[in-house]
Amino acid sequence: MEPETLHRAFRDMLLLRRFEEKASQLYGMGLIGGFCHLYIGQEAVVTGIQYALGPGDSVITGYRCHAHMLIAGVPPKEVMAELTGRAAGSSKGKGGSMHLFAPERGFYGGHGIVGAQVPLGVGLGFAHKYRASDRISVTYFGDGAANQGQVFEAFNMAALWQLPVLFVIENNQYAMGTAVERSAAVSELYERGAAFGIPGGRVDGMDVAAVYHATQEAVAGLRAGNGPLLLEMMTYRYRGHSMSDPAKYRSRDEVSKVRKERDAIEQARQALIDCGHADEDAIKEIDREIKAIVNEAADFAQSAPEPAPVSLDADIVVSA
Amino acid sequence: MEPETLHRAFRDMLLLRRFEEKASQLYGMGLIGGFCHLYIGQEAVVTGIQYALGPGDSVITGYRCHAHMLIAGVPPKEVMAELTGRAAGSSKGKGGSMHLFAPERGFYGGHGIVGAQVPLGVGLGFAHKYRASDRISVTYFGDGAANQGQVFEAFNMAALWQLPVLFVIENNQYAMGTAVERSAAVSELYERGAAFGIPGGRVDGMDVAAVYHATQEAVAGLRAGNGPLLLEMMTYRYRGHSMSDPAKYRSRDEVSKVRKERDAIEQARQALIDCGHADEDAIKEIDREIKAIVNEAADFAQSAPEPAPVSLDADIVVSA
Amino acid sequence: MVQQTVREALRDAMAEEMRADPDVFLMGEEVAEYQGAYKVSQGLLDEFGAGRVIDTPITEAGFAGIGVGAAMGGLKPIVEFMTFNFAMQAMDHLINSAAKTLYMSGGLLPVPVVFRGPNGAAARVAAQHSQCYASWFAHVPGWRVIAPYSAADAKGLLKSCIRDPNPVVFLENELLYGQSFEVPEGNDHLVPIGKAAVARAGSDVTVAAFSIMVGRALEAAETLAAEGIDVEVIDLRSLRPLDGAAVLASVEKTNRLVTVEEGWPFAGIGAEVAALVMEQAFDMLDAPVARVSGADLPMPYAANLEAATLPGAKDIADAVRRVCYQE
Amino acid sequence: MVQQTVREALRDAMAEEMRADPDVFLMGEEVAEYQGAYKVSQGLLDEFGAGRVIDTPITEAGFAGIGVGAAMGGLKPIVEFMTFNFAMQAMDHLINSAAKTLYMSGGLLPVPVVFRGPNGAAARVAAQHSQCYASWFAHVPGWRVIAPYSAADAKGLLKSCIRDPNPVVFLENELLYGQSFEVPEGNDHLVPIGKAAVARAGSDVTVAAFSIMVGRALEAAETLAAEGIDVEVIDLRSLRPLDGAAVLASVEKTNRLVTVEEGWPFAGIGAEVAALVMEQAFDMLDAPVARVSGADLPMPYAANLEAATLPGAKDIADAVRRVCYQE
Ligand SMILES: Cc1ncc(C[n+]2csc(CCOP(=O)(O)OP(=O)(O)O)c2C)c(N)n1
Ligand SMILES: Cc1ncc(C[n+]2csc(CCOP(=O)(O)OP(=O)(O)O)c2C)c(N)n1
Ligand SMILES: [Mg+2]
Ligand SMILES: [Mg+2]
Repeated sequence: MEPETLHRAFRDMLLLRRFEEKASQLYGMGLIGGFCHLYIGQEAVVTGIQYALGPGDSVITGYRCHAHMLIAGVPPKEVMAELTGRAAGSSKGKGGSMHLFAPERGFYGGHGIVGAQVPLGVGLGFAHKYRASDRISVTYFGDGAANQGQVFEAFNMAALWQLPVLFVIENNQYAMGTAVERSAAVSELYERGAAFGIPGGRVDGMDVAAVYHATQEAVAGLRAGNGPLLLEMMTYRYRGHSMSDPAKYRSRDEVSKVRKERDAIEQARQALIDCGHADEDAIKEIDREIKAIVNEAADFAQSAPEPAPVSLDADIVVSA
Repeated sequence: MEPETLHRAFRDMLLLRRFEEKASQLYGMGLIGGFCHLYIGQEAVVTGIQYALGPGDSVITGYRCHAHMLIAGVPPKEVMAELTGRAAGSSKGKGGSMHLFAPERGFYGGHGIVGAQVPLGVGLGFAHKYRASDRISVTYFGDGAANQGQVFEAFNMAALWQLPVLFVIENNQYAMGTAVERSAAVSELYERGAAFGIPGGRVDGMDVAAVYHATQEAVAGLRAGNGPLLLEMMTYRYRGHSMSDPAKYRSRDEVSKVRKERDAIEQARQALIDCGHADEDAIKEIDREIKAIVNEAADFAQSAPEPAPVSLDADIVVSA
Repeated sequence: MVQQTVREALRDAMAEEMRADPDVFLMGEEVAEYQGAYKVSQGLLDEFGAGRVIDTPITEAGFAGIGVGAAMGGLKPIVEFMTFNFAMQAMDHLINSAAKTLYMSGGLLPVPVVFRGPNGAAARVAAQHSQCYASWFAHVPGWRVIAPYSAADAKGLLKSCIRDPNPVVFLENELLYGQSFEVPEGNDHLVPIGKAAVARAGSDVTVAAFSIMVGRALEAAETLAAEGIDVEVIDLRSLRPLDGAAVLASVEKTNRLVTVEEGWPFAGIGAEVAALVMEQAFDMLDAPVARVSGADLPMPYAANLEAATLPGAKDIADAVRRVCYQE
Repeated sequence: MVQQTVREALRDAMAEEMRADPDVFLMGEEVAEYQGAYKVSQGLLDEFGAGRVIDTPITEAGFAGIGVGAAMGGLKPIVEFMTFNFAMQAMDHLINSAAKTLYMSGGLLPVPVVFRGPNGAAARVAAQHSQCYASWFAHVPGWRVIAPYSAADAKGLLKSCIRDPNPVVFLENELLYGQSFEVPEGNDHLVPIGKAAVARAGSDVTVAAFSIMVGRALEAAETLAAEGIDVEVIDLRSLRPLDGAAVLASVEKTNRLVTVEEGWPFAGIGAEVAALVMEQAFDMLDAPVARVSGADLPMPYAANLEAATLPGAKDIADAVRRVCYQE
């Protein structure tokens, strides 16, 4: 990875993390409600992938979607205001943490039903091919979601019709409290497309450069019309499944070992310093900037007004 | 296969075929209604498999289920009377052709929704293991059904829990009008369990001895607790998908070639004669016997009374 | 006017909209090479090619989701379910992905997909193949639910639905496919979503029905006319939005109402119409609203039991006599 | 009597029935090691072991089907859906495999499975996680549909359902899990399926509710008592079979009825109750039946919009005043 790109990646990943830390605080203060699934630990995945995409490509994922919005370029204010349920939120306060969308930036949500986004993502890929464009669809899902039947149905059709879909399993080792070995009879999830002729690979999802390069290669094949591909990103979430999960199903040691040895942001920081592209001061400056952005977003999200009561009846259907 | 077993198989397969031919006639006469899916051509599959099973084993399949009932030992009269919708039918006239059941003989139906019987069959296997018995569950489904997502979900759980389930794909090359290559991105359906560690194999489903031996071996492993297995039976249906399908999606030649070269009943007949176990007269005698049984069943099914109107409200729920 | 079957009318509606808008395409099981399990898509593969008339594997959850995703991506898919019974495997996509997304996204992401196919009982296909999903679908906000009777309405409403920017459930009836009706000529026959029609004007009693039951209601009306009872038959056509105003206007005139549906009674369309009329026109009613519906049981296969399960003109006529106190 | 939360009552019901019958087992997502996503199965893994308390992958269609198959094989599975929203992926097995099989088999193949889990809105979980499935499930014949309010009913009904030879849908409410009630002591507390309860006796107006809305109705009744309106609150508890007789008996006394549900209005439980009462007791009604329900839209996330969507005691009190002509 070019130092400039790494620098940008460090900054972006830091934004994702600080944003989530702030969301966690606001949740604790009762300003965010319902389910709230943080992305902390997985930052390298969306970052490395997004860098390999271009305008017009589409992205879709599940409920753990704050980072996908931010990396697509949606202003943190709009995302945070959605988390607090305000009219200025990206879904006007109607969707909340799990239902973030930015179709004009290629992000199609933000879906709450495990696995459901996978056929949807294949549909987005279908639309690209239908229009004879070289754009692709990136379809994210979790290790738990990888067991969902509709995922296999989607694999089959994506392969039959040679659709430009990059399937990305964010394997963070757990589906709620269930470790991947307890939910999957075989843990090599990247091999699950084989029965349909979909090539798969495993990538170190804590290494933003590895993610970026693997995705670049994948995207080139997809744009060339080689048909769907599956990448399993080996990653880890540091927090509970959602804000209400104390995560007692794993040891503190397990978590701190990953944090210490594989943390994506720390790896990027170290690499930046090692290659001489940044020093400690520059790093601190970035952190200050990011904190300011996140604080501003939080202030905005707390003070922005709730949706007007009349908006209750808006957007149920499009009036033709 | 022992000559005695082959003799029995020939007789049974002939019963299955003649029964279906008669059903076809009754359908033409308007005595059978709705959908009616004939098993003609596939006789070796259920026959070879059933011979390898024992009391207490369970069997489940889709809507193409007349043969599964007969081979389980249900009197042809009861099956035919169900097809004509009479009170003496196996489901008292309430189920019809697609919904035949004989749980006391280990046959659990007769299900109309493509693929749905697969998790049900895994549930039957679950019950065997739960009771710590060595009984197994045979779960039949079609090549079209093999694309259903719930099949993969069921594979995963059967493998995770090491359930005694024999998955049998009756690959008759078509799902309605769709040839298997048009519905499956990869046509090696027996490899579809691999992603879950389920071993699979392909068997000549037109050769009753091959089916029998492959199943015997599979059953031994299942009874020993080795976990689920998948067998793909390569077979063919001579008739349309159901009585209303003119089957224009394939050539007459294709059908007559299979009939001429691979027909299971003809192969069994020839083998019986070749090994000297039966001569043409003995064969003719069997045919006469079978025809008499089938005619009797048809007469019964035509003359048996319709369900009493009061039965409409019976069996909606079990009154506790 | 031309004489057309419902089957032809539906095919023409799709063909005309596909000619007019390259974003419209059709997908489903056996829709292309087989020309549709019930031959509704006859000729479409020939005219539009395999890129726009697409055979799918038997994977309803998957292809319904793909249809919704394609709609999110800006296309206008028509997704055929061989019958709506099989849509139960795709229910989550119909409700959670299609009907709710516009709202969840604060209006950002419309889902212009049409799900269509036969609903309810055909002939002798038993419990798993005979369910009427009208009340389930109409229960849910966020989309349109349509159930036409005549070929003209089938055509005009399907065309409107394909053009509509919202997700649509379009409930056909297999037994009507072969039935012929007068259909206006030309490409521009549209029927508005959300408007009921007076299928027969009358003054004594209102019968509100939809889909195949409109025909049964018209039959009953003929019988009753001979007895001096003048029935007004309202064809609801749209179940969501339901044209409550049309029902109320009729009841204002007749003061009596019978609802008819082939589905189960409990919390059916009839229950909704009855409750609505009670809420909004209690004082107009000269008799309690009567509901005619399918029997409250899974569809049996036997011919006589099936006939006893489904409502017919006689059941409707009996209910009309009852609300007219003419038993 | 002991003081227990609904959560504890449900756990005890399962534990007692599992102790009594070795064929009873529990399966679902996170039911074992995690002790239930909402901690309803606390302690069960410890007591009964991993052979009878079984964590599944996130594959609702698959494990619902396995549960039904195990029931066909003679076991008595309890299948937990983390919430009923996810049961939509398994809808085909609930309806086609569970509810219809006894009938299709002419009585040969009973399916004694209990599907249970939280239904309807929790707090701020938005459209895809907040649907009330009461009217959908109750629409369908072939099974029992239960929606208790109190801990005593939760326990007594769940025990009855586990023993019942039919498939059951048992709708819980997440917001009630932590609420405490008096529960009869001992192992033999059973509540019969199909019987409503009078949650509060009154003479002026009947309010028929179920699940969490019974609490809201009781609140409203207190407010109204102060105004001199004496409300009878009927807790429907069983939605299929629905205890129509209990509602009619109450309306015979009060001549006025308000129905309450948190789900959508169109073809909801309220529509059914209203239609039923009209059919069977038209002349008893001194006012049209009023329906109180959730708003007809996908659940919004924002706190103020969510509150405006769900019916509260105030909405119920307003409806009661309306049917009493006391606005
Ligand atoms: C169909 C369905 N079942 C259950 C749930 C509840 N649920 C939400 S997230 C989740 C775990 C998913 O794990 P995974 O796919 O690994 O993604 P991760 O949360 O780790 O990102 C579960 C069980 C749901 N939302 N949808
Ligand atoms: C979920 C579902 N979708 C569609 C159908 C309609 N249908 C019935 S049988 C069939 C073809 C199945 O083919 P296959 O699995 O190969 O079995 P075969 O009929 O060849 O025995 C279809 C599409 C159905 N019954 N269920
Ligand atoms: Mg995970
Ligand atoms: Mg086949």
